[in-house]
Amino acid sequence: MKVETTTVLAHATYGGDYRCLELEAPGIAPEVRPGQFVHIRLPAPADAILRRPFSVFRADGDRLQILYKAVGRGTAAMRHLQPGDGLSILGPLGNGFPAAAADALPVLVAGGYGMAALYLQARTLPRRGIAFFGGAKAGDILCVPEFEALGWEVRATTQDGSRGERGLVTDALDAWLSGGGRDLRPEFFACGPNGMLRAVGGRAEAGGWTAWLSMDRHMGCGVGACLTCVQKIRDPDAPGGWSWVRICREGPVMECRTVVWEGDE
Amino acid sequence: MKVETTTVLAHATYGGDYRCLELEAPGIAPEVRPGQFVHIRLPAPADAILRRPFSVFRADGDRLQILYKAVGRGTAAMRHLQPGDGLSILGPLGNGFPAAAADALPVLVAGGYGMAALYLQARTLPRRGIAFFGGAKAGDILCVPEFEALGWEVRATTQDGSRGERGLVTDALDAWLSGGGRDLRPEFFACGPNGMLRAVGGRAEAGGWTAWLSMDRHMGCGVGACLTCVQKIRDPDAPGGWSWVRICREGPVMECRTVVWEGDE
Amino acid sequence: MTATPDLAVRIGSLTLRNPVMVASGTFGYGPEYADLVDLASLGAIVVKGIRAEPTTGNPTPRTVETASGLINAIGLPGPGVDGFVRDYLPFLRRHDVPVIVNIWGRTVEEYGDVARRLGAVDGVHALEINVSCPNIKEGSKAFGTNLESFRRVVDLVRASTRLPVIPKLAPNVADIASFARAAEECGSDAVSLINSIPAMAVDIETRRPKLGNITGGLSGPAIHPVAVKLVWEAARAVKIPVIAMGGIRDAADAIEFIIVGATAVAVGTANFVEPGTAPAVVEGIRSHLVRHGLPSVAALRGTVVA
Amino acid sequence: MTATPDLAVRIGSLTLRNPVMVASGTFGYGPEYADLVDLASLGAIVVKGIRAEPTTGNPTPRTVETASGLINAIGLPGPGVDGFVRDYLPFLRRHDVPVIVNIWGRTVEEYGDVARRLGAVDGVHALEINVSCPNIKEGSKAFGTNLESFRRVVDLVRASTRLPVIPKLAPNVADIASFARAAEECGSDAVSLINSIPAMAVDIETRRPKLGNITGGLSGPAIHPVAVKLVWEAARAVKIPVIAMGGIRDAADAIEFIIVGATAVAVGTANFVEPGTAPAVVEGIRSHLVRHGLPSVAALRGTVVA
Ligand SMILES: Cc1cc2nc3c(=O)[nH]c(=O)nc-3n(C[C@H](O)[C@H](O)[C@H](O)COP(=O)(O)OP(=O)(O)OC[C@H]3O[C@@H](n4cnc5c(N)ncnc54)[C@H](O)[C@@H]3O)c2cc1C
Ligand SMILES: Cc1cc2nc3c(=O)[nH]c(=O)nc-3n(C[C@H](O)[C@H](O)[C@H](O)COP(=O)(O)OP(=O)(O)OC[C@H]3O[C@@H](n4cnc5c(N)ncnc54)[C@H](O)[C@@H]3O)c2cc1C
Ligand SMILES: Cc1cc2nc3c(=O)[nH]c(=O)nc-3n(C[C@H](O)[C@H](O)[C@H](O)COP(=O)(O)O)c2cc1C
Ligand SMILES: Cc1cc2nc3c(=O)[nH]c(=O)nc-3n(C[C@H](O)[C@H](O)[C@H](O)COP(=O)(O)O)c2cc1C
Ligand code: FES
Ligand code: FES
Repeated sequence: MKVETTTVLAHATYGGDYRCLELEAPGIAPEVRPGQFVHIRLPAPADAILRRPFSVFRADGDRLQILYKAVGRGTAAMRHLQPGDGLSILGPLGNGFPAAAADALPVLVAGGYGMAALYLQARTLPRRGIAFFGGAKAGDILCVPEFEALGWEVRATTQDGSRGERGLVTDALDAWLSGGGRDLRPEFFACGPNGMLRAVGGRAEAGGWTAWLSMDRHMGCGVGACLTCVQKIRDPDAPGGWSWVRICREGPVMECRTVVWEGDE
Repeated sequence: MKVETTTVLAHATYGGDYRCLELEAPGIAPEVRPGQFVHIRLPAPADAILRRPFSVFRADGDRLQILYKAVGRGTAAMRHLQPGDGLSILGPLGNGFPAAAADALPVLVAGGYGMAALYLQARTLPRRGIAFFGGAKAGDILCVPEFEALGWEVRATTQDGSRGERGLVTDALDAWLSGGGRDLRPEFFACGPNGMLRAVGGRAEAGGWTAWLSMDRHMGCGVGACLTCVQKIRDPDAPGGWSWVRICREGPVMECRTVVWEGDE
Repeated sequence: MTATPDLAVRIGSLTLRNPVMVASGTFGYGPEYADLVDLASLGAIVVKGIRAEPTTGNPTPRTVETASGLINAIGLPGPGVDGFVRDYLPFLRRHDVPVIVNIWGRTVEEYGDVARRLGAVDGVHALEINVSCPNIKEGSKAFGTNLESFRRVVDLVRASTRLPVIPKLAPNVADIASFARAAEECGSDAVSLINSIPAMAVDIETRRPKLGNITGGLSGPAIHPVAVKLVWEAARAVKIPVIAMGGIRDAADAIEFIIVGATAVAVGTANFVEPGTAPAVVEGIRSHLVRHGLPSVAALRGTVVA
Repeated sequence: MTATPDLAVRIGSLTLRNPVMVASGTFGYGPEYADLVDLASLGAIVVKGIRAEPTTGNPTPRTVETASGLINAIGLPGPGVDGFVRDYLPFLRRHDVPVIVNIWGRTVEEYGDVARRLGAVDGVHALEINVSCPNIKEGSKAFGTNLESFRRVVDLVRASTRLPVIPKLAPNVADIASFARAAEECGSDAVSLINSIPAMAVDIETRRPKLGNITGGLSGPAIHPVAVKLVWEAARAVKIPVIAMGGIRDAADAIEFIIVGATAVAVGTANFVEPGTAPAVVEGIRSHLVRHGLPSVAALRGTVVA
């Protein structure tokens, strides 16, 4: 973990509403493990003081890439970054994905930037399985060529049907499971909206499989100091049967059985 | 007086540390009188909330130009403005310079952005006189070709002697005055640092001439509402013999006899 | 769905056509912004603090910019009651906008005197009692943070006028609710808050304070979250209307105040940045109400889920 | 001109090699930033608030960003005295840095208990008494804004330990000097201020507070000018050292605190932005002293021209 002033190497629209930011980060890029993230100091607006967390999409040698979408003031300002600009990042952060179970079929489930967040894991996993990508519309389905190039079968689902099946990613997953998937001993690696993670976790728990969920929580420090990003997990020894983990440090990847979901997630 | 979202037409280094910002301002530019200023809403940094005041250098048709130097965070950020960008300005503000006395020789005295602030007046004055420009170094002497093109004789002074005479602008002024200038019934129009204005005002008062000083005060609203920019003036009717004027509204141009200078100015 | 929601609000006997005022000291006495803002578009104009006599205010520098904020130490210069009535009231009377005069005094008695005299002239619609200006060295400062002197001022002003009276609360107290309740008990028609928060800045090279008055009051976006907290607490403590201010930049900031219980809001420092802020906030509130299918601004008031 | 100015400062019996600490709750218990910051470069580390028992803290969301600020409502989760001694103190003992433990309790007695137990273990160098956290619903809140309960807490802590004790003052009081003086009279070795300022933010679409705890405390650059004012007042009121915090981003902000009278400073929210802030502030202070020909940080203290 370090703070590094990186240099923007490239910055271009990527697909849909996403942009790809490529950074020269010789201190951090070589250390990144699949599922980890970096905490970026925004160049602007100056009144937005916190860093912003982003999963590492690719890390090759001294370079790393992130894929991001402008959703608020900070990410909107990031769009003005240009090659040559300096950018302070803190990382790599978080636990990352574990190695796959030897006897299971890896199944990836992703929504939104989750496709980027799973790429390094998809590249690292010893077996190629199946990847379910979901989004509202065609533009939300990212990285399909990259995953296919790695040998993954990608199944896309969109809510408006503009790409792949119409429906939710879990509809496609359910269809696959009942169409024989459950006999393949799936092990899930998922990243996306909380609702999706919870649904994937539910399927895994019901089937007795393992699901690794990369969770998204608002963050302050990113290193475990501020206790902003906490998530309830099951803890039989704790009063009430739960305790907090810090998603920035003990996460972002949690096994589904440990997670205590709250009412509206 | 209006608020207008102008468009940046051009933005380039001008000379020395100065840049020239040209704006398409059809609502404001045609209204500008010599010595007035505009109040610019900074595009960044977002935590700097106040507008910044700048004299109008040139106003032609729908266009206006300002010359500025980056001295702090706000002006540093202004340097990133690019043609096509929108920029909110408020103006024209202030009283501006009066018409010249019929029987006097106009004498301009300027330091820093004062050269820009005097240009419209130099263009408007019915007679051409002499212009004294002072700065620390050659790069601080601006707009000489523009003034010469209008028919003005420009005498430059720099503290390091890198352009014109070595010394202060008032040294050159004094030499001119004693070399016959005082017989030409000078009327001064001055803009520059407070010390220079005070010195010019002192010469004028001593000689019994008129000096119009364009003063620089920190500003809040720019329109007379906040009472930030106040300057003490002589006021025999007021208790203590002085009262405040608002430099943004009753100024920035003050006749030297009215000004009450404070200890460290 | 209501296409034209009802924006009117009442402050005592006064009805405002919309809940968006401009805050005292940030809009002069009316003429300053009249070229830029249609005064008739404002819920009310609150003029700069007025005391009995003309006053010169503090030495310069009087303001300094800070991170997302502004410290001011203007020191309440002004023309006094007579000067205000003579120089500004005729202008204001010609405009269709309720005029709230922010009043202060160096003694309790002066507050009463100012209230009595302003209550007797035509064209003043309410009085905001400034007991909380952080920039005056005399008694006034303590009036805003000491419950007893606060009551004395409000009682006397109440007794001196039939105009609606609106004590303006100081933010630097441990328990804002007790001041809001005291104001209500003394017969106030509303309370307004927050005044700027005592603050200071020093030039580290010269080691001089950046304000002539040494200290001043912080306003602007920086203080907005502090104001929201205090308005929420005050609104829960009293039944009289709460007029909220502190760091409003846009309609969202104003709506936040209304959701935590404010009846009306005032735009302050933002006037310096965008003179058109207040009318834009009115429009923003209107469209928020339409979008949420609310018939009136009153229907939004105090709806915070907490 | 002194090439190597003396940066050491004393807080009671404790000598710090430089005046720059990290503020409680913004640096964890030590290990969190150890990869990024050489702990031995810090004047002291102030760990997150500790009470007698393990505590879970507030529901999420726990922080929200505002204009140049951050509102937090973490709610003082922590491992309790035993957990801290077991899980973190061994790590801290291995580092050459003074450890100041921020303590709190739900009752006056608990403060005494925590102080007594932490005073008895090796590796704790001072206690900061947190009577001012805006995010706890129990008694603690009132301890910081009520002079009588404040005295009771400080008295008991003082009686319970021989370690230096440092009450941390609440900013939301009308008269900070009276709290600083009370701390001094009760035998405190220093006071620290400011804690975050009570604040709130509401999502206008859902009308829900943006913090699980509804309200929280504002920190960061937004509050710096408020902190400077309060530190100036506190430092003029007492002879014991004042430890200043609130919105420090860089050496200039820290130097401003020292000029108005602070003996030491603490970096808080800025740690989240730039973990290297505290060491950079140390270097910045050093070069400021050299540039101004000052032999020591003590020579800069309280030099404000006011
Ligand atoms: C571990 C992790 C990995 C992430 N990876 C990616 C990625 O690879 N690509 C991508 O586009 N986005 C990613 N995100 C989400 C990204 O952090 C947010 O989109 C971003 O913080 C929004 O900032 P903003 O200023 O534009 O939004 P604003 O809404 O203006 O931000 C206000 C505050 O809310 C926080 N915030 C807002 N949305 C989110 C969110 N979804 N998650 C966490 N904090 C949020 C911001 O960090 C900031 O503190 C990731 C989040 C986490 C926690
Ligand atoms: C009537 C008038 C006309 C001016 N015309 C010009 C011009 O034509 N060209 C030019 O380069 N500059 C001009 N200035 C000065 C210009 O306004 C400042 O350089 C600018 O405000 C600095 O902003 P900053 O954010 O870079 O500096 P910072 O120091 O970061 O600003 C902090 C605060 O101080 C104020 N401030 C700082 N320096 C000055 C200053 N010299 N005068 C007034 N306020 C200041 C800023 O407005 C801001 O409120 C003029 C000033 C006035 C009052
Ligand atoms: C320059 C300035 C002058 C002010 N003058 C007064 C005043 O005369 N009387 C008063 O009650 N409040 C005065 N205030 C406080 C404002 O009315 C308002 O309460 C405060 O600024 C918070 O709102 P804001 O953050 O929107 O500015 C003044 C504020 C500023 C910035
Ligand atoms: C996330 C967070 C947690 C905090 N936790 C504590 C705490 O446990 N005890 C305490 O006394 N202060 C706590 N504080 C307050 C800080 O120590 C400090 O007083 C305050 O944040 C002002 O400094 P800053 O503006 O530099 O952050 C916390 C602040 C933040 C931002
Ligand atoms: S973001 Fe600070 S502990 Fe996780
Ligand atoms: S800048 Fe506000 S009155 Fe002049």
